[in-house]
Amino acid sequence: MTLIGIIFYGFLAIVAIVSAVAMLLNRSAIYSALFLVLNFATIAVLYLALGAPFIAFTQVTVYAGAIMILFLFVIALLGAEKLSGHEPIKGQRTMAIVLGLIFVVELVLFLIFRNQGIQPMLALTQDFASPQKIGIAMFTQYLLPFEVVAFILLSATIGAIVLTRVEKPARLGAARGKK
Amino acid sequence: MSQMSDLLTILPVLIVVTWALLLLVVDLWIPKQKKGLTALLAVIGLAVALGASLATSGSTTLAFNQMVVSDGFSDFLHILFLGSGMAAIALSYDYLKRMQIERGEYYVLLLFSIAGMMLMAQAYNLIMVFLALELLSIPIYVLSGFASGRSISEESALKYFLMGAFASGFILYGTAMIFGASGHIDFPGIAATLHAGQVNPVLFVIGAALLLVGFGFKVAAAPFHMWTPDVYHGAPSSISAFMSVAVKAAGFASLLRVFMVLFPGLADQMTPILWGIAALTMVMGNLVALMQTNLKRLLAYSSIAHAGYILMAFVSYGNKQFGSESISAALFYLLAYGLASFGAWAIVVAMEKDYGEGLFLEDLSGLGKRYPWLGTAMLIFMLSFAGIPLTMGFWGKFYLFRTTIQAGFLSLALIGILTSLISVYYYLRVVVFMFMKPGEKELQVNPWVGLVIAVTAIAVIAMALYPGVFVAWANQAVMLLQ
Amino acid sequence: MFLSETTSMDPLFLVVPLVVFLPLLGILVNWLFGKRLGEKAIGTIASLAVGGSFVVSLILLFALRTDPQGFSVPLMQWFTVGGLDISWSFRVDTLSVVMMLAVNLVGTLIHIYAIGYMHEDAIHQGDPTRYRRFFIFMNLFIIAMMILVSADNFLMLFVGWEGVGLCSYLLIGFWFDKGEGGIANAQAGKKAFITTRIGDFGLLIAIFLIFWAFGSLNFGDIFPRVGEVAANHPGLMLAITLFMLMGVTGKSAQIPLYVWLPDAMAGPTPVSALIHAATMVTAGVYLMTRSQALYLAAPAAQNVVMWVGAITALFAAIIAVAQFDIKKVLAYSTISQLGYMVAAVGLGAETAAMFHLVTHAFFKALLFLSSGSIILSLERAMEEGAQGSGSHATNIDPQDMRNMGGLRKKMPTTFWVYLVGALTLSGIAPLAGFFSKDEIIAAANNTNGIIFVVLVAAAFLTAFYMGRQILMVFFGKARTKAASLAKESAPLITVPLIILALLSIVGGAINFPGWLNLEHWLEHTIKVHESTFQLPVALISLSIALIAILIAWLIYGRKPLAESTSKDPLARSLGGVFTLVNQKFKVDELYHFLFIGPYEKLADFFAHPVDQGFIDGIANGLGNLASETGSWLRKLQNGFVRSYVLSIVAGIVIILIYLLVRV
Amino acid sequence: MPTSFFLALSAIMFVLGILGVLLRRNALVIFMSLELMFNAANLAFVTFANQYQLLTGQIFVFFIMAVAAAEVAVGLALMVAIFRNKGSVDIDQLNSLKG
Repeated sequence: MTLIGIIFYGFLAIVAIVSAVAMLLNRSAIYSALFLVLNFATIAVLYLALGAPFIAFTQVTVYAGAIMILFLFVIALLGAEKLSGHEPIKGQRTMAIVLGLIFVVELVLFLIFRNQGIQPMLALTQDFASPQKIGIAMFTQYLLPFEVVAFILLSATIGAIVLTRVEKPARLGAARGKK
Repeated sequence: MSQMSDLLTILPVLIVVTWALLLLVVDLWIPKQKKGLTALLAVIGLAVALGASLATSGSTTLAFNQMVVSDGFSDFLHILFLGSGMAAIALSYDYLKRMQIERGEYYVLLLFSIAGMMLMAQAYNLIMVFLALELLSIPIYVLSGFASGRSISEESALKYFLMGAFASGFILYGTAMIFGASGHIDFPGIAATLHAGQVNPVLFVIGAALLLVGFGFKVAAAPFHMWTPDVYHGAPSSISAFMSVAVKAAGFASLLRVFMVLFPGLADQMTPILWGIAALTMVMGNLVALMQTNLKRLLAYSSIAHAGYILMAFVSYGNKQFGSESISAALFYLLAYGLASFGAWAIVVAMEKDYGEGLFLEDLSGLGKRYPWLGTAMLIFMLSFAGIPLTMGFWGKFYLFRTTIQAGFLSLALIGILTSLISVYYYLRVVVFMFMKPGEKELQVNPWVGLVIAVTAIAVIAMALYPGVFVAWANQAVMLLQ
Repeated sequence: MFLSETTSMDPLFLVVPLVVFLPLLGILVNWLFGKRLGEKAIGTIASLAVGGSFVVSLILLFALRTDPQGFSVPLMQWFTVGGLDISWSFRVDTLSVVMMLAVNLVGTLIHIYAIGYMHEDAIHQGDPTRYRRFFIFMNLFIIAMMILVSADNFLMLFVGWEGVGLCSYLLIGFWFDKGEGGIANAQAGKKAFITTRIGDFGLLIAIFLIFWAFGSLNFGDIFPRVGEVAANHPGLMLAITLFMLMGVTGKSAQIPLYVWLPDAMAGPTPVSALIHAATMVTAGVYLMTRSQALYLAAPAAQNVVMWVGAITALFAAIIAVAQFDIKKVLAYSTISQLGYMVAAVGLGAETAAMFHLVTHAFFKALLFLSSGSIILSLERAMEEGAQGSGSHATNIDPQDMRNMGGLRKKMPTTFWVYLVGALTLSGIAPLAGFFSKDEIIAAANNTNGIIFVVLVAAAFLTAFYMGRQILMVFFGKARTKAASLAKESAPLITVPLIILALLSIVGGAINFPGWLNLEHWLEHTIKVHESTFQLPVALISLSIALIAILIAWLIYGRKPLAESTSKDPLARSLGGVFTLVNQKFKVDELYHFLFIGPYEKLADFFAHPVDQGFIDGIANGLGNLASETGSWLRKLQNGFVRSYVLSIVAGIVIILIYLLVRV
Repeated sequence: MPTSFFLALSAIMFVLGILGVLLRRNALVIFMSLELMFNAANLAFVTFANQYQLLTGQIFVFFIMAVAAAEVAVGLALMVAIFRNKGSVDIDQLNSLKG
């Protein structure tokens, strides 16, 4: 691995982490969403490096594109509400940060220092994960999961409609009117 | 490419999802006042699936490139899930009408969720486990928020959703670690790699721990249980009933499958953890249940406590000699718990006045005298929960404790016995309120709800006379599993 | 294994399931048709059901005379799992048939008595609709008791054991909406249930341990193998027997779990007589006798049993001296007599224990039922008095002996039978109690001097408090208007009393010294030590009893209580000691302080700080400002999703720390 | 570049996601943090897919994305419903169920 490579990956990692932290810290939901998009895009580049072009593009289109746009729509719909930085649950912040730190130390200890199976990243050939190969696998070996995903999406659609369709019973509306 | 035999393997699931799709369309032509028809159609669909499940049971087959399996274990659970689905619909029909939240989609979503559970019992690949879990969870998120406009329902849905997605994150990360440790994601592959000693032990352990957290959430094991009372409290009671039985059973089913594959390599590390979780769950669930005044919350904490008892089976599974016995004990316990639980929740459904109201223990006052049969049924359910002899609950505890003691975990069994003694207090308190306090409350016992109460009450007693038959059934389920 | 036995079995044995099914039939008939049948018919059906059971027991007795070694009669295979093979099968041997006979005989008489008693009681309590329920519960009790004594394995025995506990609970709280504050009866039921449940916990552990050690729960598999297993696991027998003793102290009301029995007097009097004096409470003694083989393998446990029994006998007798409630005196006397039986088992004199169990069933049932007759007639008189004068001034406690007096003339039959019962209990020759109690004291004389002294002292107190009771109730002048208006009860009530009195008189014959019937009878089932009649011991105990009665007469007979409010003469001389004894040495308060209070606090602690403030606990562990804790706790009963998530994260962090250490 | 580099990055992102859930009060941002956790898992999958040269890992990631989309639909619908009712998506105001 060349020095340039290290700098390149290091840079991407820093961008990813900084954008995640920025999402976490920013008080405005819109900025949070935008930082998350940045994070997703960075990860997409890493996917490319890891030999997963198809996943990288899906990441950009589905995640950064569709999902985050959906978020932005909803934020726009609800009126970007700004909550005060006040923490109502006492000790939550301290505990969360302490536990988070311990957790990350644990994970890093496990994944890197205790992990004997560390291997260098492989440079995979272009057609290892070509859309064609993935498509074939998806319709042969992974046919059943593919179909199941279809049902998940369908039930989510039904669910979203059920939850948002305004259909208040008359009595309830009257009761609320009285208040 | 899929073949006839592949489709046959998942025939019951296919029936359920196809039926759900048809129902979704048919429902459009069913007028608003006649949604009972949708309910009826949904039950018929489940009955057909049950028939198919019984007809195709008895063999072990893999299908779809080893994505799913059909064996005694899945047969057992299919029957449990389909049965609880029918019971849930029986509870829902009149309830939804009274709460003015009747909509055809309710039943469609319920069917999708059941299909997810059934797949979960059949999953033979971590991809399938995850997807089945989502197929079962997403409709449940929606269903627990189904009482639109009622803030407690929406609150419970959002709580459940956020925490459920959080737990899904853990399951995913755990799956990634298992994949990283073994290079496989299908159960036979993982098992083979494990057997050959080629796994990366560190990644493997951490993956198993993360999976445990995710499933621990689904089955409401302490300290991952805190969502349970809030969600059961806010969700429509018919859905709470369904969650407390079927969703929990699905979580355990998956946990059993996954751990049966992973456990041979992990017994040393995981058994103490499971020990701690089981003990904590039993203690937490039972002690906090003591202080509850709302019946729904009481049942929620009781369901946490029962999850703790079932987890004892995972501990005793650590002793290889008693592996299959502990699984069959867990299955049997699930059956016993599910029956009594549905009965008790049916009574909650009958009691509920306006949405979420009329559910305090005081509201039970005098019901035993006014409705002696109902009171007797509740007595039976509570006795079964408490594990008092002549009920299924007793046999469930008996087998569990026996296996646990035989496997050499005497102290855990003692904790279990002690906490179940404590539980007698709050279960009997329910009965005391019903029979010994004066009160003039009315109930709305719809015939279908009454049917659920009657069937479960009779089953709890009648099946307790011949526990051997059902133990044999559970044993058979395990036998084919291995 | 059953098959070979069944082939050579006298077909008469096959009737044994009827002891359970006849009462069941009674329940069904009363349940389904009772509403239309009327009170007399309900009572008759219930009594016939138990009477039928008694006849069946007699048939079994007859069958056993030719085949005394006994048989196991399988009804059906219950279930087989792994090594566990349980069947519903009945054990017919000399021991179980003795229990069946005693329970069914006394039970039948009490059922007949209850026909009259409950008729009046239900009217007095103001809810005649519960009449039918009473008899259903009573028959249910007989069923459970029959399952208990005829069980062929520990599991079936446990089913019966729990069943009688349930019935006891139901019947103590029978008038659950009555009693002090409308709740006292229900609370008494609860207390009995919870207290005995603690004992049951011990028994359950014992059963688990037995299964673990023997791999079976069948009596036939276990008892012959005790020696071999005891040799392999020396400590195990001790554990099993001690845990079993825990169960016995609960059900048979021994120290320290006796506290429920006096409160159990809240139930209707026939219940007190049948369950809390004659039959259920003896289940513990029966269990230990049945498990004699286990106890023989654990001499240390036998010692413990002996001491528990003897101390209970003395302790309860002391308390009985200072009670004023007529049924409470009898209740403590029951505890004391059960102490004798338990002590006898500990002394290795199981036959004596069984002998005393049977005679005690006769005379204690007699005493309770007679006291019920007195209470009823006082209640009747109170109501008449109230109608006559139109005032409420006659509202007195009909169970308080200070409100009685002079009933000898008013209720002659009751007086005579009560006198027989009291003398029998006091151990006056030649009544039944004399022989049975004497055999226990003689066994103590052979074994342990201190125990002997303790038991003789208890015998002295027994005679004294019975003398006190007779004198307070029947002699002197009527101290209240109700007592002066009391009348003899109806024949339906007095006839069973007379029969029981006759049984108390001749009951000693079943193990008459020199004749030794019961001993030879039981030796087919358990190990029996030949007991000898010791004349000096008999004389000592007889004279002690006579002296006690004399002293009672000196204190209470010469100068009877003048008013219902006047002080007990003993209280005048003993002062504070008497008050302390009257308050039962404040054991209930002690238990409340030691167990119930802290338990409630603990539950509260777990509910609030630990669960909802789970995070708080960790924070404290990390040393996060104790001063904030208070305000935290309130806020942390929260419902916040993020706190819940925090507990999940805390869980996984702890698990991973553990794994870091382990892997 | 060793694969552990990517694993470490994924671990850090996973924990940052958890922290977001723990610290933020806006339900939408909590939801975004959940997406971050999913992404961390995806990164780990793709890394392992590279290490073992197995397509399975990548396909799993594709499925996860689809499921995430489904969850987003339901989750956002829920938040819209709650916003209609309460006028806020502050998660801390949703604590009427407790005890």
